Amino acid sequence: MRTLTYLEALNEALVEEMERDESVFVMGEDVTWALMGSTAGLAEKFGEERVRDTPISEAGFVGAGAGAAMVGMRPVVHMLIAPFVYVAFDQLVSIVAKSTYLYGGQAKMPITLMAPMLYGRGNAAQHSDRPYPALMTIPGLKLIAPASPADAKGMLKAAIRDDDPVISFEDGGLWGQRGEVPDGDHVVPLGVADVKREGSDVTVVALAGAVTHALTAAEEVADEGISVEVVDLRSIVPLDRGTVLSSVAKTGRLVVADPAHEMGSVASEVAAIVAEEAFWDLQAPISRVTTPHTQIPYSADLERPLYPSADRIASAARQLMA
Amino acid sequence: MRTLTYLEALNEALVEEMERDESVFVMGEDVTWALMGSTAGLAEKFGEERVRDTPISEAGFVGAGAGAAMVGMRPVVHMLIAPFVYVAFDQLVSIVAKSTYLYGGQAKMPITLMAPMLYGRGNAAQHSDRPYPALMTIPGLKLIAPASPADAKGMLKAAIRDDDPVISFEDGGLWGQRGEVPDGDHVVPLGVADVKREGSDVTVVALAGAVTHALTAAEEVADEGISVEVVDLRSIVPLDRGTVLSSVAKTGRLVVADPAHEMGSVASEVAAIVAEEAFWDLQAPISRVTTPHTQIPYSADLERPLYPSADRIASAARQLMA
Amino acid sequence: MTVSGGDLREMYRRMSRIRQFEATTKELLLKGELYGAFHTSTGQEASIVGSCMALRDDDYMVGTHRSHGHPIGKGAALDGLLAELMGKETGVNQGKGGSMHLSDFSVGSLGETSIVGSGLPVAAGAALGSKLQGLDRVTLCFFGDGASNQGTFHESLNLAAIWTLPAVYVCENNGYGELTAAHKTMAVEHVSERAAGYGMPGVTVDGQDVLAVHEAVGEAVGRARRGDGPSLVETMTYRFDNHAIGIRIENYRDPAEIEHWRTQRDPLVLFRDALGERGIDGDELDVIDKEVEAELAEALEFARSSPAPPPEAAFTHLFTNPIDA
Amino acid sequence: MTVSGGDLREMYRRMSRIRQFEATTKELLLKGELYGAFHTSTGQEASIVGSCMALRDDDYMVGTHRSHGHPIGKGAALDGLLAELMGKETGVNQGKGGSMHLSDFSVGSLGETSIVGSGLPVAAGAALGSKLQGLDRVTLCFFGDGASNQGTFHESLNLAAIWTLPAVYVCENNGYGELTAAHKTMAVEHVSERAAGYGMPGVTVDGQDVLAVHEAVGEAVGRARRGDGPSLVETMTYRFDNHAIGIRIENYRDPAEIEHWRTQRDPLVLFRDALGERGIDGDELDVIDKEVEAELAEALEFARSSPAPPPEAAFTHLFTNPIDA
Ligand SMILES: Cc1ncc(C[n+]2csc(CCOP(=O)(O)OP(=O)(O)O)c2C)c(N)n1
Ligand SMILES: Cc1ncc(C[n+]2csc(CCOP(=O)(O)OP(=O)(O)O)c2C)c(N)n1
Ligand SMILES: [Mg+2]
Ligand SMILES: [Mg+2]
Repeated sequence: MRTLTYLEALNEALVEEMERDESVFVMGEDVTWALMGSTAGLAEKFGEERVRDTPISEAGFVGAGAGAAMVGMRPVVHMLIAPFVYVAFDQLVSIVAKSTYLYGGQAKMPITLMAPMLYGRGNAAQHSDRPYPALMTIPGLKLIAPASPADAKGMLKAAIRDDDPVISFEDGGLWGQRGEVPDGDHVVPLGVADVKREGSDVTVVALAGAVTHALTAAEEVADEGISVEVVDLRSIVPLDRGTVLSSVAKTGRLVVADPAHEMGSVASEVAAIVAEEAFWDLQAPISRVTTPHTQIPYSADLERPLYPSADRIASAARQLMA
Repeated sequence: MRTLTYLEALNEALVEEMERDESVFVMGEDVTWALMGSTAGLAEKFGEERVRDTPISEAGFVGAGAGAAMVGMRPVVHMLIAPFVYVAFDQLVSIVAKSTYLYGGQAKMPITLMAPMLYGRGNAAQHSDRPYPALMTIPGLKLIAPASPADAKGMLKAAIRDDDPVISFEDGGLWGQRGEVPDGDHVVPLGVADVKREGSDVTVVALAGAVTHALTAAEEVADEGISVEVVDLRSIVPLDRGTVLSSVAKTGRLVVADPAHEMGSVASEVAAIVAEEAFWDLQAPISRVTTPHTQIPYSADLERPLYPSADRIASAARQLMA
Repeated sequence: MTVSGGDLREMYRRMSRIRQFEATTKELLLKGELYGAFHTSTGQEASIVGSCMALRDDDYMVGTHRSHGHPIGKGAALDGLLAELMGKETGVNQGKGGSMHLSDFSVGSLGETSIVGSGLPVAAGAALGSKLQGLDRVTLCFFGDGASNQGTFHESLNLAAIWTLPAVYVCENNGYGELTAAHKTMAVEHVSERAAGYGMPGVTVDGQDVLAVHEAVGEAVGRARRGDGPSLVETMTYRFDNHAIGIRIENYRDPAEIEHWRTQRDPLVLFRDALGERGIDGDELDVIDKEVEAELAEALEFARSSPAPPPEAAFTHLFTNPIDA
Repeated sequence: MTVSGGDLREMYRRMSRIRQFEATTKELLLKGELYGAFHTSTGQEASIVGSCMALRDDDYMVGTHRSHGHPIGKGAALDGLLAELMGKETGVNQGKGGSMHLSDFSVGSLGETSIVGSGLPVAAGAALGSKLQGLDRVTLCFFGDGASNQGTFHESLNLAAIWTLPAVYVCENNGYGELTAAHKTMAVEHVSERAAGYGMPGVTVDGQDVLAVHEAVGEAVGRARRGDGPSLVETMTYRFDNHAIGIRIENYRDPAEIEHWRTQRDPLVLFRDALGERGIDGDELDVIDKEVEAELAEALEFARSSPAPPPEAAFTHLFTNPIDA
């Protein structure tokens, strides 16, 4: 197996899928220049018809992606930075998510959106959003958040091949992370969580950048005799209840670590599912480690403590064992 | 006390606040014609400068409301139907919700949005949304969903006077409901839930149209010896944790009834809060009565069973007592 | 552009289909057999049919909340449309879309969408898709005067222009967006004046004259098909009914104005006159009307006797490829 | 429009402030003392200052992600701006906004917003507010060539036009939106050509000539203040730095093009020449430059010695009126 960075893994997925299937094309702001890294070299390789810079018209080009998908193409629409999905929100909700159902199955919507989340970098409130919770409320969208190079590649490939709309949230904090990526046509199925570390005392269900922190926290508390199981959710919709529930059945304790703001977070959803379906397994309250319900400030001193960290996850685990 | 319909109560609130404060004005599509009822007679009374029909430009006029608010006006922006907030989503998130914080308190944002939800009427997937869960994920917005004529009037008045953005979700199913409305300057504070019925066995936290169903369900199971306490959440953000937690402390059992789709619903958020903060009070799993994670179909036969009903709430309560 | 006799008759037939479909469904709605937000195309038949008949069968069309007329114009059968309005399993959308979304993909009707302005980007995308596929298909997009004030109008026409897409944007300017007059929502007289900002041709035609519409749209379609890029065509038309059936507010339109359009500018009457001048006489058109009447009666029978969708149908088509999780 | 000698000197001073502020902050960023997405206004000083000096102090201004120059142009003091870039409590935004949002409400700078196109509706609303308040204030809105392809551009200009709002829309056309050339994202040569679609005047001026900008914007401001409605002014300008400091991709612009603008079209050099012709000589301007240098040094000292915001500050200003719940 080779070692790739998260960004290189995304790039490989794009190259391979574009080579495999002529109907795949990429569009977005400055994709030919690969401003966000993952589209590097695509324009040179596949030409500017299939790798297409767009005007700054998010609603327009997301909707155009939907239209192209409806006539048989497989667009990959790069959103540049995740919060710009808000500009295209109605197209995502009313067209991308709803067309298959609204037209009684006449429309297929094989579109993939790439949405890098650049929080924790002094970009302030408008640029630091992690907008998957808002989109989770919209039936008809599949949402993923791969947290390793292997998943980044394998899940993006699965997304592009899927006949439904998939939004792939990249945690910018992971872009530089290196990891082993299986050779060959590495595809990771959507909707399946991954137990990244086994344990018996506390389940930490983690998402996106919080997965790394959860693994660090698990190491930290292992020395104290607390055995943490880390479940990387990977897929937000569909959400793999089975894996979460079996882990909680084993440990009886749950921490959910999610970089989103707490209200309406994936952490809240996972907590609700477990409180509903695995209540009798629980030996302690559920604990959410999230970003508080405030804006993201510019000041680095103010911003840093807001997000889930290994420390916050570790102390949540400790508290459940107390 | 007089008896008013929900729509009449909204109308009174608008008239009174416009009379009280010159900086209040109303805009939206066809507000002078009062297509949605609540703005009836305003144009005649206050003129077309202060009651202003807009083009079909939701992003434009929501943003214009924000700009007017920033220079000292108190706009009431009528969204016609709630799902049209998606069209204006970025303006709501990036400008309306974030400006006060982003500019370090230099900007005030006293804007009110009125957002009627017209579900259950054969309007199909694009027109039937109950979009408060998506907006709950956005710090900086206050969200309310009054479920009685008195609250409709009192909370809308509080919203207009509040210095922060408030989105008022009207449940169209309640428009015709009649109820007593206190005379005089009836203002209901934001952020305070209301115990609409006291009980000792099961807490039903309900929202919007589900409140009526919860009250009916409570009657139904009372005959069977189950005593239900109905908490009308009224305010989604801020969410009155105190009232919810004390009710659960008393009953030990929780049903949350919310017309939203389940994933990321207010029901999920309330469940997560209780599983986190009142775990030791709980004697049974938490139960969510929501709309499943599918689209809203046109066919009346398909649509009707999807929403929370008195029957579904009653059987959830029964199950927790079993 | 000369139109063959056969095509003239087909134009009339489609216009008659729309007119009769709307008359019947409106009646059913008022009687309570149908429901939902119901926007009829009565009065706008020439604009629809003149536009659609300028397309090939394999061309695409995108539409609006005022969805009944468009698929009929594009050649859809009436039975699936009526069954859809009844929420039946045999409806074109399997009972899931209803009045604002009648869409028959088998005739290239890609989707009527009820969020005002939301179809314009989709049309640009369908045109882009055809271009990337090396097909010479054209995508026609209907939208209203009201929709022309949405940001999506701007973004979509711009995208279509810079990418030289085979798209034709047809603005059905019926003078109102709901109850608000078009002249109160824009500071230019014609939507077509906005085309210049995108470097594309923009024309305004009499939307009650099916042949004028057909000619203008035909030219735009030819341009698009040749690879010369998109155009904007504005058809000046009028809806004979209120914005939606059941709205009780009527005072936003001058009764004399309504009367004038209904009596002087009825597109079917005008077309019958034009056809008469071309030697197709009224008797022949009456026969077509009768045939359509029979077709509609059969469609109604089909729709009424069709089954309601099974309860599980509420959950299918959420995804094409559902994943158990 | 004749400009007084005092105003000419003030124009030069503000341009010098922007130029020196950007040089200093860029250096601090490259040294790691500053952070965040950092878009400088270097090269665009004439467009900013010519526009802002056409406003009264109590007029409003709305801006963009390229936020450093605008408030300086409108008259903001440098200390609060620098402290903001350092994330300090004394920053204009109390350390919460940073590089893309430098906004000093005390000089009518209503908010620089970094979502491209998001400021245009806000400006229409501020203008509407002033109109409803019976005040004769004008709102000026800066936006880029790239932003002109957003739907909000269309909706905002239309709103401003139909409501005859006292708004002036100034497009800073620097030829690029990030790395993509403007001519690839629109099919017309000039953004100003789009004004006709809203029934408002649209002009294009040399954005490197501060007096030309001042004249064109001044006319638009006068029109707005008289109640005659909004205008669109496009200033042709250029940014001397990359889109944001730290972006390493450079090959999207021809080096000769950059060289040409830097050496032949520097707005400060051009203005010095123009001032020379008007009898204000270089020595006097050098003194102004020195004064600005001293001002900036003091501002830097102020910013550096200012305290960081306390941890609780992360939670304040979420609401003006927080409610305990
Ligand atoms: C985004 C959005 N805003 C508002 C509405 C409500 N609405 C439905 S139809 C309509 C008027 C549309 O006017 P126009 O585009 O001229 O089409 P027409 O109805 O005249 O055919 C409005 C405002 C909507 N469906 N979507
Ligand atoms: C809605 C949105 N899309 C994309 C971006 C990323 N972005 C930041 S600046 C910029 C280019 C803006 O171009 P222009 O409007 O010409 O302004 P300039 O940077 O040239 O001053 C882009 C695409 C953004 N901030 N917001
Ligand atoms: Mg219309
Ligand atoms: Mg630019």
